[in-house]
Amino acid sequence: MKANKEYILEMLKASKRLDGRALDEMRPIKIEIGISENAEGSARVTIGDTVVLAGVKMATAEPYSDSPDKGVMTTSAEFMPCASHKFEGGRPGEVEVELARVVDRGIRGSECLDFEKLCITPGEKVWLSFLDILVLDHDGNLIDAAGIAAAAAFLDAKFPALDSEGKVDRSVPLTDKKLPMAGIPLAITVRKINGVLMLDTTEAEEEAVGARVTITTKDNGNITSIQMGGIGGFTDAEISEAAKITEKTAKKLRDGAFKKAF
Amino acid sequence: MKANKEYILEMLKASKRLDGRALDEMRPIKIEIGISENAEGSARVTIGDTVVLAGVKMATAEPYSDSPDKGVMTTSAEFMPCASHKFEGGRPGEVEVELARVVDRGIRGSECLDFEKLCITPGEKVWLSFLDILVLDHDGNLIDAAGIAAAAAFLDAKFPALDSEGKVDRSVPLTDKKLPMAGIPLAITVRKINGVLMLDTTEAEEEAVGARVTITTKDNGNITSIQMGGIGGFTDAEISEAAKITEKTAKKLRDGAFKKAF
Amino acid sequence: MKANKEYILEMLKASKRLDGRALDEMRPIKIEIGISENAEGSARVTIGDTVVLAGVKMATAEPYSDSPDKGVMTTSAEFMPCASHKFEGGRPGEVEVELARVVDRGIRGSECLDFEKLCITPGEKVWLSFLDILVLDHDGNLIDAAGIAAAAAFLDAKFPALDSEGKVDRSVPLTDKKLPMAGIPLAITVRKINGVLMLDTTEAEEEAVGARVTITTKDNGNITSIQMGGIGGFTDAEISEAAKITEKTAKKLRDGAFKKAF
Amino acid sequence: MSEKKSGKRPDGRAYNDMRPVKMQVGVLKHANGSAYVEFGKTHVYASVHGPKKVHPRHMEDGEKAILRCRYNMIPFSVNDRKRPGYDRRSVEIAKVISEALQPMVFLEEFPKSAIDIDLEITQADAGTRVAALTAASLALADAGIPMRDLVAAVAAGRANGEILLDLTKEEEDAKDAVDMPVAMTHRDNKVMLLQMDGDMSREDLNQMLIVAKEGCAELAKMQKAALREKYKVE
Amino acid sequence: MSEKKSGKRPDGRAYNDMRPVKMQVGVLKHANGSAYVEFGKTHVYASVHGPKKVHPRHMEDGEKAILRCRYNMIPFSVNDRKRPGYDRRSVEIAKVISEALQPMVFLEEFPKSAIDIDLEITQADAGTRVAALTAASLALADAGIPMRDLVAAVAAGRANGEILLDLTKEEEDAKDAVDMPVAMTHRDNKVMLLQMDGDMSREDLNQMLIVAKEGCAELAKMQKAALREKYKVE
Amino acid sequence: MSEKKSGKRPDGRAYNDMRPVKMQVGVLKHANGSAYVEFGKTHVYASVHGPKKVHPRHMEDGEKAILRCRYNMIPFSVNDRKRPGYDRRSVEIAKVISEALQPMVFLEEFPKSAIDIDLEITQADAGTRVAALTAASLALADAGIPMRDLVAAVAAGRANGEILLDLTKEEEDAKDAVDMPVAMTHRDNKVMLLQMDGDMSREDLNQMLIVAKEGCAELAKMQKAALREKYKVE
Repeated sequence: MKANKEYILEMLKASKRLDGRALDEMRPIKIEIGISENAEGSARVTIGDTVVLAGVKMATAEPYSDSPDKGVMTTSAEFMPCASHKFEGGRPGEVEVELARVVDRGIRGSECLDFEKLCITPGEKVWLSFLDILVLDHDGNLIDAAGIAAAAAFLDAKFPALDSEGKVDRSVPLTDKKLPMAGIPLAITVRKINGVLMLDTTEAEEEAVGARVTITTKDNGNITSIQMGGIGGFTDAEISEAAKITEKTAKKLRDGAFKKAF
Repeated sequence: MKANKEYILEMLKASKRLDGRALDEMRPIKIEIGISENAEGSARVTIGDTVVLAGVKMATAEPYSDSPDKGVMTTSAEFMPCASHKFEGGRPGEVEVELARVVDRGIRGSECLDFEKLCITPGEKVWLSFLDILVLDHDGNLIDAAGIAAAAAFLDAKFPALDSEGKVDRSVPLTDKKLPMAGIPLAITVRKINGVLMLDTTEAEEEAVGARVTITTKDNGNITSIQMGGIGGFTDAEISEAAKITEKTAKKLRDGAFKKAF
Repeated sequence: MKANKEYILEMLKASKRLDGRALDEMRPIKIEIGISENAEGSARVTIGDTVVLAGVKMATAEPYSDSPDKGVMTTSAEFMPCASHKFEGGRPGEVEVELARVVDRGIRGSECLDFEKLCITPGEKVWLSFLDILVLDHDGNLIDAAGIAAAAAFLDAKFPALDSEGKVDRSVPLTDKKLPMAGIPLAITVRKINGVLMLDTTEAEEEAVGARVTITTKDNGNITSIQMGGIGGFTDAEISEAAKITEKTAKKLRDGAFKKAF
Repeated sequence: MSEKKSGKRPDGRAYNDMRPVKMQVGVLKHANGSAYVEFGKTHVYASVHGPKKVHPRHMEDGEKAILRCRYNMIPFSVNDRKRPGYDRRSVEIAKVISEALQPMVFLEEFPKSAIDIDLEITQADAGTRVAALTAASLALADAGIPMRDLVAAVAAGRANGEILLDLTKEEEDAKDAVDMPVAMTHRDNKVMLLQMDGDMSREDLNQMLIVAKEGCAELAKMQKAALREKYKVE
Repeated sequence: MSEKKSGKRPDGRAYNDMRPVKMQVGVLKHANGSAYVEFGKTHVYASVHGPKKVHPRHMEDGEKAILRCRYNMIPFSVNDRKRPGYDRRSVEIAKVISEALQPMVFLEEFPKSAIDIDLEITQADAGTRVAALTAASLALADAGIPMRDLVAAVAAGRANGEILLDLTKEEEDAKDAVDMPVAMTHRDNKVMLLQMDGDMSREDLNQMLIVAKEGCAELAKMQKAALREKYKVE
Repeated sequence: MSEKKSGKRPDGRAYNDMRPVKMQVGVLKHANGSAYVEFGKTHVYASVHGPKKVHPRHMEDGEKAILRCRYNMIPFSVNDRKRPGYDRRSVEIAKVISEALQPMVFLEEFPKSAIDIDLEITQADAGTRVAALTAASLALADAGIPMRDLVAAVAAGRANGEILLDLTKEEEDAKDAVDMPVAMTHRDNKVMLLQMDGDMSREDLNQMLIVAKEGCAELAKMQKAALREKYKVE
């Protein structure tokens, strides 16, 4: 690993990457939707050798007392033991929690998912949507893969039927009604390794450590969430630069991989 | 332990056991019922130096929505630290979980406990029965001891009184009404060590490892649950043979130790 | 530590303490109340270098079925990692649990807090008071510091307002109505180290081990809780002596530090 | 496999037909071995990590490797979302799968080490434990861990009075349903896993063992083919 | 024990009478030492394992054995089923029992080792912690662990204005009830455990200590007899 | 800091004013280093223990110290009592604070050891994580741990169309509110922590970074003063 790390850093001085990509070039991305019959919406996202599943399940619940006319969303992330021999650093629990919270905030902040349309009876009953993210294979850039999978699962999702008593009826198929997801919030991560900004790092590149900043943008280019992490700092100019790169990259994904999948 | 293990295996080649028993011979079994004043039903079962307690407690609860007219049963098993210096293998939690689930399935599958008679008001209130199994001393053959104790505790159990509001009333004695337990489901375990099938193994014999198969039969001889475990395999002929042995042994127990206790 | 310990024991033979105090002399005590704007009542208690916070929060809840006209109290204690490099002995969880339970029982037994006045609608709704104790800096004598802080926090506490639906209304300030706390239950601990009884031990003195007995008295001098702990025993005469000392010390505190704070 | 009767099961299968089976080896890049298996709508990923150091140390065995197994249904694998975390059914299934596989592996060649098997049910429609065990066997082989034999596993059962192979969830819902997961070794049909819930005669047991043996033999062929598929190119 | 007054308690006992006490040593085969104790309807099994290696290692003390205690009420020991698992009352009781016993044992003879005491309350009717401590003391002796002295324990208390020995649950329910568990050493009546809940004067405290001392002395005789009983045959 | 506009915020502050700040170093006696910081009604204790041995051992790093952080809101720090124990928000905040501080410390000077930072929020009114990080930086310095630089942290944000420094909870409740915690190094204004929630343009981001930089510079001066205050007498 050590040797590998030093070699990666050496190459980066010349703006080169092990797999020959440009610094702002993503690996091939595949978005498969509807991969689980038992989910209301689901997606499998492959970026290089990174594989992430996301699924949306719906249930009914009481609304929170401070937002009686809004539905509820809850997000979990789990690293499968199969995904990797080790993890990014820190205790594994921490990494999963951060991953879930960054994806969650990106969607929530974007207001793409219309929580008011997830209300059934104000003050009494609302839709509760569970977003579950599962990392099956970890070759770097998990946040972006998870964010793409989450957005795709929500775009794929349809409401289940309610029976005469207003309970979710699992004995009939899902309805044709799509979840109220307007737009595609996308989290894109820029890493800075040895003074160089780059996109879509592999696990080996992330081993070489460095700081990262993840910026979620929505369709109009506005920023809906930022998360810095990793070891190291950015200048404010680098942050501004990262904001430009992530907006551009998200737009490319919306026009490319997402168009293809939907 | 090693020496002991090899000695046991050596003897088994000649169909002999350390304590002189025949291969299909159980150690002396004692069933004591009503051992706890605070339980609705209870039993202490002693097989050789193995001691297991079982107790049944009743409470009221809402029925599950998919079986509104049926009571509910839940089973736990705990190994007391006093029971042994170590356990069968695997993490202790696993062994307890398997023990509880095998006993639970044996009773449930037998339909000896009539869940419909545990209904109080359909869709609203049913009896919830807690079966707790506690291993006090572990000298082998825990599943059989636990299963016998569980059956005896249910046969011993009486309903508690309900007050005018329909709540369990602990200020008066139990009623005279027995729990609806028709028949005696019994789990009997056959172990295969070094190619030999045997009953009621001691801890030392179980140390010599080998596969086991536990078969629960009800009064008419039908099988209501099977669980294989341990390390090793059976031929299908051996499985058939085990089914015969366990049916016969269960019958003997019903006519012997159970007759004596009740 | 060893050297320190032996030196402390040596001095105690001559009834002397490291910091020059008399055996029955407390370190300077400071009680600050109202230290948290978000608590209904709060206090910071400093005894020498020991610092403990206590806070009271109120919520509404259903009463227990066996006391439909009484409010409910629940007490937690937590050792902040900042408080010490290590703890009194035993697993840390144990020490926290004992601390919380001793303080809780002292208040409960004293009947200073009038639980019947914490009833809102009999059988339906009562006040639930959370007492939280936090050890910020541990230089010995935690039980006394915690007990003083708890009493002060309750004496400081005011009811929050209820809205028209009977829910706690956090959008308005607390009411002027004080919690029904009549009197000051105080837990005072006597330690016996090398045959000598002493008050208000420092962490270094407690390192020298020995038995302790904590006696809670209320304003009229009656005992409302006793807890022995630590390593060692007392004669019954020593227990009687400890009861006298603790009553006297509690009285002094009521007339001194508490008068000053309120 | 014996001749098929006319299929009269809801999905048109004969009594001794498997659902459509799919097996793929080496599907995950960061495991030492992996496999993906479908039994109809039941989907499983299996992966193997190890032999590797044991954490925590005191679980280490000085004479052989320990084989540990996790069985997990992902939250959206079932109709009502399954909460992540500890559940007793999964603990029990992991235990019986682990015990079924231990005699297959030359554990004594790797003292003081651990072999971890992770089984992720991504979609569940009955038969998850047998699909998982079939996949685990493939993943161990893919990891290059020396094995005495492979196991194949399938459920036999009964629904509406018929002895059947590889029940679906729909069939398991019959009033008289019996479900009997069985695992057998490739070479000599040794039963390595056997569980049953329901109410049946000894005659039923013997019939189901026959049907299960046929099913396992068929699966064994597919397992070998899946392994060849992976290794033919490399 | 002093002369008994005419018994006027619900069960006919005098103020300073114990409930019927039963003590048996060596009741469990797989513990190093064990005892079974009844105080009326309160039933306890105590067992001792050790001295043995410490897990986890970092709890080890290089200069003496650590003595650890578990106190557990089994689910059907009480009227409303007790959920298994962590509960704060049990943690506290285990702590005070452990502290009462530590000075009894020559812990310094077993550095780096652990002595584990397991206390299982199989039926509860007041006085569980004192019955448990009395049983624990016997189990330690049965395990052959060198001890400075034994302890006996009993609750003194007050109900309906009377100072009483060994209260039942019924008596504990009196409006003015005070419950004071006390443990004392056999030889010199050193108080090793003392707890109290209620509201009482210092005079009450002194009275209760006298009653408790008598009770402990009586129990000490029974403990010695129970140990002799076990060892007379062997 | 640039010239203040007329204060038109609810508490009379200008857009780029901090709330009243209080900093005190060395407030806890049993920590290796400690600090107490107030940003208005947000109060934080920070303490540092270490470098010290690592428990559990397998987390040890042979080449450098590990820096661990706990962030905890005490139960009565907020309006509705917060249950003690694990919560995901705290886990995430501890992680980002820890990552912001790691590059500050010469961790490589203390291989195989741990530096533990404990952050206790005793009263919360927005900006808890930045107040905590500012305090943590002081506590590390107070503990005498060799550092490359210190960090100061403050939130920039937007409420009711205005870019603001150091929002209160009241301001955070605005419909268009954006909250952006930022940490910067003293010497070269390197951004070490950056988070954001809301909906804003890239222009807003740049504006907020400018405001945050001013705030951090002001806080840096106060941090230096607080450290001098502690060490001038000693």
